[in-house]
This record gives sequence, structure tokens and C-alpha cells, in this order.
Amino acid sequence: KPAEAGVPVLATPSTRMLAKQLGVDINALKGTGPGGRITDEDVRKATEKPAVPPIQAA
Amino acid sequence: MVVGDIEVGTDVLIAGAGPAGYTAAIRCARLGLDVTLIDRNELGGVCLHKGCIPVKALLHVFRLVEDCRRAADMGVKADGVAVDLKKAYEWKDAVVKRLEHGIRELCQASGVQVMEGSCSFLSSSKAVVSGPSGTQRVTFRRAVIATGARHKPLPGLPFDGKSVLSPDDAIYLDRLPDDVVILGGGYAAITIGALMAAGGMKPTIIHKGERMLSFVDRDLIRPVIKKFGEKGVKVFQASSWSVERMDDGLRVEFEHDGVKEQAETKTLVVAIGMLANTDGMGLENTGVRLDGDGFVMADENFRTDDPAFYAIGDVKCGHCNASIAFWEGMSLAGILAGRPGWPGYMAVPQTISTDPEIASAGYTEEKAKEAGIEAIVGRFPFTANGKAVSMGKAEGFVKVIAEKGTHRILGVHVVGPGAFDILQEGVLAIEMGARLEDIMLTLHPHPTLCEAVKEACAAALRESTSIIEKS
Amino acid sequence: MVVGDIEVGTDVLIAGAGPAGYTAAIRCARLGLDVTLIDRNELGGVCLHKGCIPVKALLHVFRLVEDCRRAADMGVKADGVAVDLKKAYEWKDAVVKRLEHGIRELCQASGVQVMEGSCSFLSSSKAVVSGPSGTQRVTFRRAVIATGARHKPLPGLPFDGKSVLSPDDAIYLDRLPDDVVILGGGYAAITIGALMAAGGMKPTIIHKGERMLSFVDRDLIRPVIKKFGEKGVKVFQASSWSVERMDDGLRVEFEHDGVKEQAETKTLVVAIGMLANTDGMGLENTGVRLDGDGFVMADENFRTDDPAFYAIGDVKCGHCNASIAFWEGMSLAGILAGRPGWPGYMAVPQTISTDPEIASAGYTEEKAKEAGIEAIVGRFPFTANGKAVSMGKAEGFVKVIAEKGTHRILGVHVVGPGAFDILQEGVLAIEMGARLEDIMLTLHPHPTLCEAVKEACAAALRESTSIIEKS
Ligand SMILES: Cc1cc2nc3c(=O)[nH]c(=O)nc-3n(C[C@H](O)[C@H](O)[C@H](O)COP(=O)(O)OP(=O)(O)OC[C@H]3O[C@@H](n4cnc5c(N)ncnc54)[C@H](O)[C@@H]3O)c2cc1C
Ligand SMILES: Cc1cc2nc3c(=O)[nH]c(=O)nc-3n(C[C@H](O)[C@H](O)[C@H](O)COP(=O)(O)OP(=O)(O)OC[C@H]3O[C@@H](n4cnc5c(N)ncnc54)[C@H](O)[C@@H]3O)c2cc1C
Repeated sequence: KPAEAGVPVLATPSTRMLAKQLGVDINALKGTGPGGRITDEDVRKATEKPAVPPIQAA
Repeated sequence: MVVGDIEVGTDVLIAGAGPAGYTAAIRCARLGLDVTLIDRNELGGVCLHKGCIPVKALLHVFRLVEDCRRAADMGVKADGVAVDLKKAYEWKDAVVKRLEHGIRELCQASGVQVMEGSCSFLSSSKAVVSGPSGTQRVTFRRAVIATGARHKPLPGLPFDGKSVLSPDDAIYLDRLPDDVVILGGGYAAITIGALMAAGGMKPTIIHKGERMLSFVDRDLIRPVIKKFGEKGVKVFQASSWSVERMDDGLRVEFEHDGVKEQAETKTLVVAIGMLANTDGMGLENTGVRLDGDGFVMADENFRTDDPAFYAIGDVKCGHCNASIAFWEGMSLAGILAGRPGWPGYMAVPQTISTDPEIASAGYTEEKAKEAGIEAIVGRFPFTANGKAVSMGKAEGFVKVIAEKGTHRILGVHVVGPGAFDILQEGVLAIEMGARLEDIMLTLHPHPTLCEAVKEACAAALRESTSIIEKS
Repeated sequence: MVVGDIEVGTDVLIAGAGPAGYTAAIRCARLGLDVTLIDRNELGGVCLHKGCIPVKALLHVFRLVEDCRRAADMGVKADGVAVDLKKAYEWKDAVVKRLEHGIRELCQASGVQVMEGSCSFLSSSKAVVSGPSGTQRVTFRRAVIATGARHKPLPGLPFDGKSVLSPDDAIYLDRLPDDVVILGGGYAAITIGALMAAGGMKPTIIHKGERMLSFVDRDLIRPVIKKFGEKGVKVFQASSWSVERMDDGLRVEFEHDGVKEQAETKTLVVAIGMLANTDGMGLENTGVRLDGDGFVMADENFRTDDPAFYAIGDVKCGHCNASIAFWEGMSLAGILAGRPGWPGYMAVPQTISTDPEIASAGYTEEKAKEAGIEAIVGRFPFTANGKAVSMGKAEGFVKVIAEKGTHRILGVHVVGPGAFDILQEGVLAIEMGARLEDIMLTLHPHPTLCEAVKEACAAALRESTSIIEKS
């Protein structure tokens, strides 16, 4: 769907495809590329489960 | 597919062989699925038989005649330049036939099962197809609804193919009457109006919206309105209208600028909206949900409320055209084969075959304002483009919309020569998240029409050396 | 600028008002520099007066005549379709004049000082300009050499504008002789050959390279060779040649496939290479260094060996064309105003006005192989493109070269209709580092020629549904 409201996410179609393949919500990511561009790397990182389960809030 | 005396079984049944359906079918087959493609007409849908392609084939001929007539000053000697309508239709038919043959071959080579007939559903796993060779039951695991849409008639005034025409009937006129009235101001109405004008007719266009082609900025329309005027095409904005059948034609009454006007015509084209081709398809026997005009409710992965059913193309709720239909066919085929669908696109290229042509994608100035985006705008006229001047077509301009600060390109709009092709650099720019500088720093061949896109980007940055900038 | 009786002073002196020089001048002035632009002829250079623009203006007319003649089957009625050469030249002249006027206005509005005359240098800060209104001394702080290049004659056979022509003389023929021989197989030779062929002439092209247009892949040339053949244009590859003047013409002897052949002609076009326009410019009085053909040695920021001198455009060592000349003019102006120059471009779009047209950018298949790049290739024929078929121009193809693994697009090549404009999406893709998927996932309007670029990308990924793929 064309983004109707606001400026669309800054990522190439192929990066957006990767996000879809990996089940990552690209709109929730913060890009590390120039100008905040979301890279393939950013998407892959988002799928990495933290090695140790996060500590429960006290 | 197992063919029995009574029943045919298939994994994927696709109803409708327009751009959406045949693309999905071929891709499904290539991905190894068992797929059956059903259409009550020939392959190719509205796009090939009554829409995009016939319009372009006829326009090509009409425009060549126009160009040739206007070119005496340029050194083109020719006498009695005119359209031979019979031959032009034959040409159009030959083009359609050739492309239809291509689709058929592609289906065959990919292993798509093609069935001719009208498809309706008995349940979420059974359909009947009634065609020239009788009626056949088909069982399926998944079904794709790709049956497209048709033009909506005026209440009480059904299309008769003679005096009350839908836009696609208008492509089959065997003469070019002078007194046509077109009701509507959207894509289809203006396309038909422009085709008729190119063929030398002088239709009257009456529309109800605030302006014709309201999805593009007002300034893009201006060169088209001017050309319409020069060709004797009248355009009226009406606050209301009514149509009455008379003995030998129709009378259209409408209110324009507070004044009652009327137009009499033998040929009325009605292009006021669409209805989905879902009636009589037995969808009430399934879980598929429709809206008031029959359009299928589906999500961005084309899933309907019935888990066995998908919908793509014009039949689906929401804006569509042939390029979206192809895209959805590709994406859905992947989904049916167990892949994720394609990610959403950001920009829909719109192309309108007016004179000059309009092509538009992404945010318009007006929409950017509405969305609260602070935008910078660059504009470049074709009068300053060497190629356009050398073609004698230095009309119109390119306009680029970018986000202030980041310079990210959000919209590209062209009215002028070659609009349909030069737009595409801008469409890719929007999808890639390119900045104005990205296009400005990229070499553009000279002298070409596509340089105008670069210059519009430079103008947005106040860096164009090809126009006089007010500072 | 201070105008005195004897001497004019300027910050930036620009010698040559072609695309490189006038662009630099306008941009310098806009950036607030004091700039003087000098040309011995009218503004616009070879590009406007003898190259890109006149060729395109004439071609537009010739092609319209060709299209019109071929279109009887499509429904275009017309009798006695022919080129009126006198009017075509008048048209070309009017186009040139209109664009020249535009450049003049741009210079004026930006505050560029324009001087007419031949420029030569006395030292690294002093020049003399000899023009119609006498001789004037100019002192400057920085100088830009943008005097372009000209075609190289055959040894002992100077251009005479009558029987021995340079490619740009060929644009000024007042008749279209049938027996022209063109020596050369590069850009200029083939452009002139194609222009003549479009005008109905049947030139003979003799070239020494392994093939004509050796900078593009062999397969791109094939449709052009075929069309040349149909039009009666002969192309010979020669291992050696010699030309002899006769009483009423010239005799060209050449060896082709080991056989001695000869051609007699009244009109020989020689397009075998270029010489820089630096002779007689007094550059020996400066620190500027030239190569054997007079080209200025300069680095990527256009700096010569003399710190006061810069060089841009055709006069500079290395490959050039008008689009590069514009780009260099823009970049240098920034440098002179204290900004960094533009970053280098990755892809040079090449456009050749053959029938069908060729447009090419980035790595060819051959070059990728040479560079040791593992490439995947996608190819899409215009026979499968609805728009091309509807225009009756379903010839040629689009070819995309991408890096294996990453799918990064490295080259895009088009031979076919609309090549010059549809290439640009590919050029931007190369510059942006786009992948095949980026173009495939981007909507392309239908039916358009630019869809062929998308389909070629899809074909490279083996995802095209519009061609039969061998698997
Ligand atoms: C005059 C005109 C010009 C146009 N120009 C353009 C243009 O330039 N660019 C553009 O992008 N779009 C254009 N369009 C729109 C374009 O044609 C449609 O968006 C496109 O055809 C939609 O494709 P589709 O596959 O969804 O449906 P369709 O093309 O409508 O195909 C639907 C198919 O389903 C079949 N069908 C319907 N019901 C049944 C049933 N019950 N059983 C079996 N088969 C059935 C029909 O016979 C038809 O073949 C134009 C439209 C018109 C009318
Ligand atoms: C037939 C033909 C077709 C072509 N088609 C194309 C095309 O389609 N696309 C493309 O990109 N390129 C094309 N080219 C090449 C293009 O024309 C050149 O690359 C371009 O003009 C180079 O620009 P420039 O500013 O460097 O030099 P030029 O355009 O050559 O301008 C140099 C200027 O310097 C002036 N000059 C020279 N010496 C002096 C002096 N001592 N004092 C004062 N003035 C001087 C000349 O009068 C001239 O105006 C074509 C060339 C030819 C011949």
C-alpha cells in the first residue's frame, strides 16, 4: 500500500523485502545508515534473540 | 490436475485472466504449483482487450497523424494526412491478437491449465465453470478472485453499446462522431476524451469533482486543459446533472457555475465509477465479504475473510490499475507457494494519455501539505529542455517534491513529452529513499527528455543552471 | 569586472562557451564569483551548433517521415511523404537559435560577462581576446580551459567542407548525396551514418576496430546492423585503408576479410578521432601540460599543472560527451567558489541515435568478464513489451548486468524504442547501488517501454512472467 500519511520508512525495496522475509516490523526499526537509512544489517540484527533472557524487572 | 468425467481438481483456481490473474497463474506454475486459470473471455482481461493496450495502439496512430500534420514547418512533406479508421482498428486488433497469443504461449510453457468459461462458486472448495464446451465442476484447495471490475452505469440508463457507452465500448466505435458527451472527470473519462480528441473528435466532458483528474496537482492539469481547448474539447464542471433519453439521442442537463446548461448528443460515454465483477459468482456460498459495489474485502496479503480465498487486481477494494494488478499477481503467487508477499510499494505511478501526457507518482504538493510534510518543490519547464524543443514539443514541466531538510524525494510529476518513461527514474528514487542530490549528481544523457527530471531536482536545490531562478 | 581602455580584469576567465564552459560560467556567477566567458563563436559550442542538438532536430524530422511512411498498415493515410530538406534545415536552425537565445539570457540574468573572440594566453594571469570589435587584454586570477575538441583529419587530407567532411560538416549538407563514405566506427561515425540513413541516404561505413561501437556489447549492435542492411547502408571492417584524391572525388581502398576492396565517392566523412582545441592558445606561456593530441592533462578536480588553470569538457584528457561536460561545469564552479567538487560518477550513459536507438551505462557483459566480476545477466526483448508492440517498434531488448550474490546492478543496456529515456532508471540504480529486486519490486506504469527494464531485472532473477525462461 502506498504510504498515505507521513514520510515513508527509509529503506530500499530489497531491504523491506528482507524484513518481510524475516518477519521484522521495519517501521519499528531505527536505521544506522546515512540519514537514518535502515540497512539489511539493521534488519538482521533485529532478529537476533538476546543470548541471555532479559532480567525480569524487580 | 486430475481430469475426470465429472470433476477437475486443482490446487490453485484462479478466476479471471486479466493482468492480475494471468500473472499469478504463470508465476504459480513456475513455482511448481498446480494451477487452473479460468476466464469467460480471451486471456488478457480489460487491459489487453478494452483498456490499456487498445487505447495505446489507437493513440499511436492518431498521434502519428497529428504529429505529421503539424510537421510541415519542420520539413515533413505529406498530403492528405488522415486517419484510416478501419485500418487503425485492424492494427489495434492485430496488436491485441499478437499479445494475447504471447500470454497463451506463456501459460502453456509454464504449465498453467487454462479453462474457458464463467466461474462461480458452490462452496469454499468447489466451483462450476460454464463455457462453450459445457459445464464442468472444479474442486480446489485455494481460489484467487481476479475477475476485475466494470464501469458503473447511470441509474436507470444501462449501457447499450450504441448510444450509452462505457469507456471500453468507446474503443470500439466504428465511426468518430463529433457530438460525444463524456460524463466523468477521472482517469477513464479523461483517457477516452483524450483518445477522441487525438482522433479529431470534439467531445464535451462534464465532471462533478472540483476539477478533472483531482488526484494530481492543479498545475499539471493546466497544459492539458489548454490543449483540449485548442482542439475544441469542452470541459465543464457541474454541480449536478441529469440525462434524458430522446427519440434520437440523449439530452444532458447540468448546472455549471450556477447556470443551467444542456447538451444534446447521440453518443454518451458514462465513466463515473466502477463495480466489481463479483455478481453471479456464488460468493455468498463462501466466506468472502464484499463491499456495497461488490469489491472484495482483502488485506495487504490479499487474504479475504474466507481462508481459502484471495483477491487481487481491480476486483479488490481500493485503488487499482494494470501495473498494480501485475505486481499483486507476482506477490500473491509467492505467497501461495509459501513465500512471504512482497513488501508494500511507496509510489504508484499514474499515467494519463492526455496531450501533453501526464505521469505522476508519490506525494503531490497538495497531499504533502495535507499530511503536514514540510516540502521543497522544484519545477523545470520543457521549454528549457533541448530535446523537447528539437521535437517541437516544448510544453509542460517536471515537478519534484522533496522533504525539507533531508531532501528526500517524495513525489515526481510530469506533464509533457515522454512523461510515461521519464517518470520512472523518479519512481525508483522514491522507492529507494533517494535525495535530490542523488539525481542531480547522476549523469543524464544529453539531449534527452529525462534531463528535465534532473533539472527539476537541481531547481529544488536552487542549483539549476538551465532556468532563471528568482532568488 | 573593471572595464578599462586597455585591460579587463576578472576573477574567473572561462575560454569556450560550450556545455562545459557556459554551465561553469552560470554556476560561478550564481555563486557570487566575477566571471568572464569567452567564445570565438556563438554560445553553446559543438553540442548546440554542430552536434547533439542539430542531429536530434534533423533526426526528429527524418524519423517522423520514416514512421509515417511505414504506418499505412496502421491506418495513417498520407501521400507523397518525404523530407523537405530546406525546411528541415530551417527547423534545425530555428531550434538552435531558440536554445542559443536561452543560454544568452541565462548568462545575462546570472551576471556572466560574455566576450566574443578568440582567446589566447600570454602568461598565467594575462590573456588576449581577438574578436570582431578588436583585441582586448584580460587579466584573471583563475582560468578555465573549455575550448572543446574537433575531429582529426586523415594525414594529408585536410577537411575542405566540400568533399572531405568532418562529422559536424555533415550536418550542413545542402543535399543528400547517395554515395557517401564514412571512415570510422565510433560514436561520431555511426551517429552521422544513422542520421544519413534516416534521411534516406545509403552511406558506406568503413571502420578499423574489431567492430563498430566497440564500447557496447556485440549483441546490442546486431539489431542496428540488421536495420542498416535493410536501409542499404553497408558496413565494412577494414584491416587497413588509404584514400586518394581523384579528379572528381575520392577513392578509398581498404582491405576487408583479406580482400582488397575499393569505394569511390564524391563525399567522404572522416571520423577517426579527436584533436583538442588548444593550438594557438599560447598555453606554452603557462604551466599547463598537453598530451600529443593537444588534450589538457588535468586531475579529477580539473586542476592542471598550472595552479591558475583548470580544464573541463572535451578539451580535457579522457572520455567526454555533453552530459559529462555539463556535470564538470557544475562541479568545477563549486570548486572555484571554495566548495569541494562533486564525487565521481559510476556510470556514464552513452546514447547513440541509431535505428533502433542504443543507450548504455555501466558494465557491459564483456567488461564485467574482463574485470573478473561474476555477473548475472537479464535480458528482455521488446517483442514482449505491450507498448513497443502497439507502436510497431518491437525491436531490440534491454539487458541488465548485476553482481552475482549481491544482485547489485552494475550495467544497463538498451537497444530499442525509447532507449535514451528508459535507460535513466538504470543509471540511477547503478549510482544508488540498487539491487535487481529494488527495480523488480518497484511499480512500473503499464503499458510503457520502461517496463522492459523491470522485466530484464526480473529475468536476471529468473522471475519474469513475461518471457519463456529456459530452466
Ligand atoms: C479504457 C481503459 C483504459 C485503461 N488504461 C490503463 C492504463 O493505461 N494503465 C493501467 O494501468 N490501467 C489502465 N486501465 C485499467 C486496467 O485495464 C485495469 O486496472 C486492469 O485490467 C485490471 O486487471 P485485472 O486483472 O484486475 O482485471 P481485468 O483486466 O478486468 O480482468 C478480469 C478478467 O476476469 C474475467 N471474468 C470476470 N468475471 C468472471 C467470471 N465470473 N468467470 C470467469 N472470468 C471472469 C473477465 O473476462 C476478465 O478477463 C484502463 C481501463 C480502461 C477501461
Ligand atoms: C555530430 C556530433 C554529435 C554529437 N552528439 C552528442 C550527443 O548526442 N550527446 C552527447 O553527450 N555528446 C554529443 N556530441 C559531443 C558533444 O558535442 C561534446 O562532447 C560537447 O560539445 C563538449 O562540450 P565542451 O563544452 O567541452 O566543448 P565544445 O562544445 O566543443 O565547446 C567549445 C567551445 O570553445 C570555443 N573555442 C575553442 N577554442 C577557442 C578559443 N581559442 N577562444 C575562444 N573560444 C574557443 C568553440 O568555439 C566552442 O564554442 C556530439 C558531437 C558531434 C560532433
